[in-house]
Amino acid sequence: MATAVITPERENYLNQEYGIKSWLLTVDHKRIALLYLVSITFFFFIGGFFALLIRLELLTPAGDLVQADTYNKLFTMHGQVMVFFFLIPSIPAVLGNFLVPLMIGAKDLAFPRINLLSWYLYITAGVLMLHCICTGGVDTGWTFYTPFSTAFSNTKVVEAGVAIFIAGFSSILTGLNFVVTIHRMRAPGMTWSRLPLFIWAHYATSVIQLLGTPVLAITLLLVVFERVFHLGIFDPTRGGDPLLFQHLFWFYSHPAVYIMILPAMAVESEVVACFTRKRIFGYNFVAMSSIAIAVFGFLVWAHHMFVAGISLYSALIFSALSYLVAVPSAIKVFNWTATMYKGSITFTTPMLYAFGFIGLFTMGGLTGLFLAALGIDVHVTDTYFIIAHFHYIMVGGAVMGYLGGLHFWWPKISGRMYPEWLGKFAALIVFLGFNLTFFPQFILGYMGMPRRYWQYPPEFQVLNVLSTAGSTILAVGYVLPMIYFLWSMRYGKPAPDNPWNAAGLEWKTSSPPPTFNFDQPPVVNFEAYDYEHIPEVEEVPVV
Amino acid sequence: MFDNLPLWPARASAGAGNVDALYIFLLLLSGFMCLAIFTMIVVFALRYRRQPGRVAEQIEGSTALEITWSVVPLGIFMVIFVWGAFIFFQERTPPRDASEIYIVAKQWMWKLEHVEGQREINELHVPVGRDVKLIMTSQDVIHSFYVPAFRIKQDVLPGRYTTAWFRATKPGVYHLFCAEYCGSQHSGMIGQVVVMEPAQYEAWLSGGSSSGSLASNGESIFQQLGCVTCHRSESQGRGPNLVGIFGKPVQLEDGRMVIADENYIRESILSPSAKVVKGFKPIMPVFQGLVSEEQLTGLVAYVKSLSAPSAAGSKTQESKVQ
Amino acid sequence: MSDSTATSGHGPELLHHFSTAEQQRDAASLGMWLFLGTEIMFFGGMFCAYLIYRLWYFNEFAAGSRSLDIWLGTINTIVLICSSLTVALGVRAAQMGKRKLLVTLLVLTIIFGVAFLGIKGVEWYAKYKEHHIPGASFDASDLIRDYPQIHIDPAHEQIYFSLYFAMTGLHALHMIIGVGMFTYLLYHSMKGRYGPEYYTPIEIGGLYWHFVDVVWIYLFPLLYLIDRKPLG
Amino acid sequence: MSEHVLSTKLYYGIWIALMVLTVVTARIAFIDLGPFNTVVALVIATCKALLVVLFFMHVKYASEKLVKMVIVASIFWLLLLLLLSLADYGTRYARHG
Repeated sequence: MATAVITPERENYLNQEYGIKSWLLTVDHKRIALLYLVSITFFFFIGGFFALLIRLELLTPAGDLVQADTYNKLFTMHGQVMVFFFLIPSIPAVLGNFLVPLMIGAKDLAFPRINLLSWYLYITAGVLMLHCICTGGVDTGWTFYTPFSTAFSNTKVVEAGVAIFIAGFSSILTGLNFVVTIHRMRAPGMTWSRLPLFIWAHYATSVIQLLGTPVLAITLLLVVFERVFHLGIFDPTRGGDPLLFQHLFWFYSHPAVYIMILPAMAVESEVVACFTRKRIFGYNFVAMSSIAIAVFGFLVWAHHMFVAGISLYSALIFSALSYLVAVPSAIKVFNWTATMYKGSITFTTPMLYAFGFIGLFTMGGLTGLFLAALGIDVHVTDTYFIIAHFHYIMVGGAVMGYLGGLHFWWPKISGRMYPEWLGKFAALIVFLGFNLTFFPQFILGYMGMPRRYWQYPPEFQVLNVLSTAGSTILAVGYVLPMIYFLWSMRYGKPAPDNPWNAAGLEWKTSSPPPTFNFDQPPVVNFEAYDYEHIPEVEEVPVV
Repeated sequence: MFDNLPLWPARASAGAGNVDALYIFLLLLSGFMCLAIFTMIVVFALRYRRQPGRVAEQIEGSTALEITWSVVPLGIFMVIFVWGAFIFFQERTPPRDASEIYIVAKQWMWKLEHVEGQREINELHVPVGRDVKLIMTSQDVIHSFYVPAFRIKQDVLPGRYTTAWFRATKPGVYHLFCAEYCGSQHSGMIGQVVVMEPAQYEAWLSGGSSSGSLASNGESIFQQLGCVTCHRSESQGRGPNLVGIFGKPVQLEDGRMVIADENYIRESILSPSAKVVKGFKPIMPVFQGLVSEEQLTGLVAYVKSLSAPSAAGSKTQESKVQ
Repeated sequence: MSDSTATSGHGPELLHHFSTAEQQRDAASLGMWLFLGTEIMFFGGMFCAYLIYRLWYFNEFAAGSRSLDIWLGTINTIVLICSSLTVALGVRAAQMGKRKLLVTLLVLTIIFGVAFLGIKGVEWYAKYKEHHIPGASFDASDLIRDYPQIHIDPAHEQIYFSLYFAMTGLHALHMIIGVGMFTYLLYHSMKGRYGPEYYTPIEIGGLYWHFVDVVWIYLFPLLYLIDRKPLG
Repeated sequence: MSEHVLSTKLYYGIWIALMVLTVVTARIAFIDLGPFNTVVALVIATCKALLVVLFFMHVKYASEKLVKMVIVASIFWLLLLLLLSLADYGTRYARHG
């Protein structure tokens, strides 16, 4: 690289142009990533606010804080906002957008304008969703189950459906952009076997986005048509089958879990490699397990429907297939653990999140085994057990991965260091708050407390109080990083190009990178995670 | 012995123990896996923390290890699958002679009817030790019949019957929940299952206000709607003879064979032209929208009673028609 | 693109972040193919619904299919195939730098496309007159009268027509987008933007058009030809 | 990708084949082949689709396998959706029998 000396005036993607227009009309993947960062953070706190209200309502067995209808809208919109407006775009659209071109040595994504279009689609969908929320909201549950959503709910189902339909296209375009970029834009020498595992996981994610999302889109479109024109495709009184809706819905919405968790696994591999100073143990297996998850993830959807009235035989098939998808996830956990063996481990904030991720994802994954077991699923499905399970995956997994990744690449993104001690403190709070919130819900679930309950029998109260207490701690843990990230943008220590002494092309350019990413087009003549050839610096990196 | 631990609900059905056994097995397995992984992480993190003068040792990976930790878990998973499937199969296969209870769910209540004619709302009385089969439908949205103490749950769908069964083993009062979100008062759609000693149950049964058995109610609906003019017990009727058809295969006009189960009878009443019996014309009027779910329940129970040799319903039918 | 920095070797159509024209064209082509893969799944959701209900309600599907105008359906298939030919020839004309031919072929394509939509409109209007549009005014009694040999449940007939309108409607929407796209391409062809050096937009526009044609190739037998054999 | 410029003859040939197949499939639908009517209609449709994809869309001449992979993957995923759904619908009421 041209220089290692940090000069704040150096031209980079942030200071090259100023003004609102330079942001709103940008085609630079890094700037679009920041646009996404701001918008998904906004929706994250909206969804989080709903979550807090839900937890507050559940503090007492009686429904005394909000009305039943309000509560139903709260959990519906919490789910829809968090799933479609935060989790699905979170890592791909922010970190992926920022890093995929940098990691493969490209100047930009293959279709910069489509990338911007995808953000505008997201914003259109978001505005529509906000409008829907502000003018009364929707109460179908994020799953839109028919015939409730098509014939019974008198809330803004159409609006929410259209919003998610549009958000789906944003997601499709992001995935399309990544696949083409990874195929066509790699720097000379960047062979498939040299790709960072981050890229492999994002590739797998994109495949799911491309092939799954359209099915959700058409399904929601049919729901909207059915609601408006009373078609009868999902309405049993007109000969339709409500289970068909569930099949189509889960065909996307199960793989959608992998859209959320695969990118977190992507972050995990980078962080673990960097802070153990090692090549990831079993690179090929970790890479292939991402692809395997993307494929197997499509074979298991009906395990959400074991008690819904599907045939016994198909329940058997889907249960067996569900165990198949557990194998590649297990492979990843084992490989990350093995990577630590004989490493040289430092406990930075991203690494703390990585530890948290492995722990929580392991627990989320293992409880998935319970749910895939037919006999147990009958008892625990639609209870708090399943709530706890998927929050362990989506919050314990995906959000921990997202936060870890944000800390890891923050110096690259902003050119500033965040306060490390605060970072560690927040990571600890998130971990503790999370477990206190969601662990009691496993027990609640097995005891039989159904999900989506506004009021509940009093014997469930103790565990609910614990959970609510945890959620307030968790909220603090989430607000902290937002504060100190904002603070660091102005007051943080200027970041060196490679603060973690990490491998990977993104660290070989300046922090923040120039608009076209690299001063000289990079040529790759080293393997991924080439820590063997990166000498350790004497002092432990910025604490 | 664990009943007082708040880790699981009361175990009050024959199947509950099986579910709990697998659950405990999985808890132990998961506990072991967590312990193993977390111990390894902690030990590695401490043992291999960054120290001056020591560099990380690069290890490429190990195919043997990878195969081991893919195949061994897969083997364990298959054991869990078979175990879970076995329990599920039992849960889904009601004993042939189970006594039946018809359930109609609606926003936001459970209406339950015993074959003997007792009707209950949000409350179900059953005796200890009897196999009980639930035949359920919804008259609006999807609900789900969930009794945690029995470890059973089954979605209740509009437009068709779904079934579940249990055999209560312990007297007591247990929660009945709606587990599928169904609108405003979803969390109010709860009730209780009262499990009684057989003697108490008989007392309860005789004490209740019953207006005749379900089948006999169905029979009077059968008369009222004029079904009897075509469905006669001799074969010359314009509609098929219904005596003895329940549970038997039926040859259809288009060559298919179907089993005359509850869903088939239901469909044949609501939408008769869907599956016309061989040798008959599709002349039966459509009853979709003309009969309530409760009336349908009665009709189905009546048609079923025509196939039970000892049931009182079939005798009265024969005597009346002949 | 305002921000394309012309480095050495970059032609006027080469965007800044690609290093060669070939890389750019390959990227665009792959992008369109992936989009078409997405489209397959988009229609796939409806094909799934179609498959299930066709198995369940074959009689009603057969009757609904009989009530469609097979002549107009066949003619429309032929119109689309002709448009695919003109598109294929158009790509070839662009490759060979025959600008006038390209413009003519694009005009023909647009005409075929509009003709298809027009005929489709005529068919839909006929269905409207027959009260076969799903919704409050839906009425299948004419079908019950016309096909006494088939047992028809009006509710199930409505499902056939729901899927018919959803599938042909979505297809027509794709046609409209295609016609719009080709009008754009026509405009730029007339300005001479495309030639042997740069014809990627024509090529990927063509891919899209052919795909829409392929969808129709399946929709035609699935909707029109379910059961046409003489009624016994 | 498609540097290959095909001859107009080939295009017209494909076009004629497509027209013939269209007429054939419309005519054949009126002949009673029992359950094979649907099979024949779908086979003809697949032939037509293949002609369009291979020649009009130049897949036969694409130099790399990637495009073929995209097509195969999409169709594979569509079949997953259809077949696994059928796994339910095909067996839903069968167990009483």
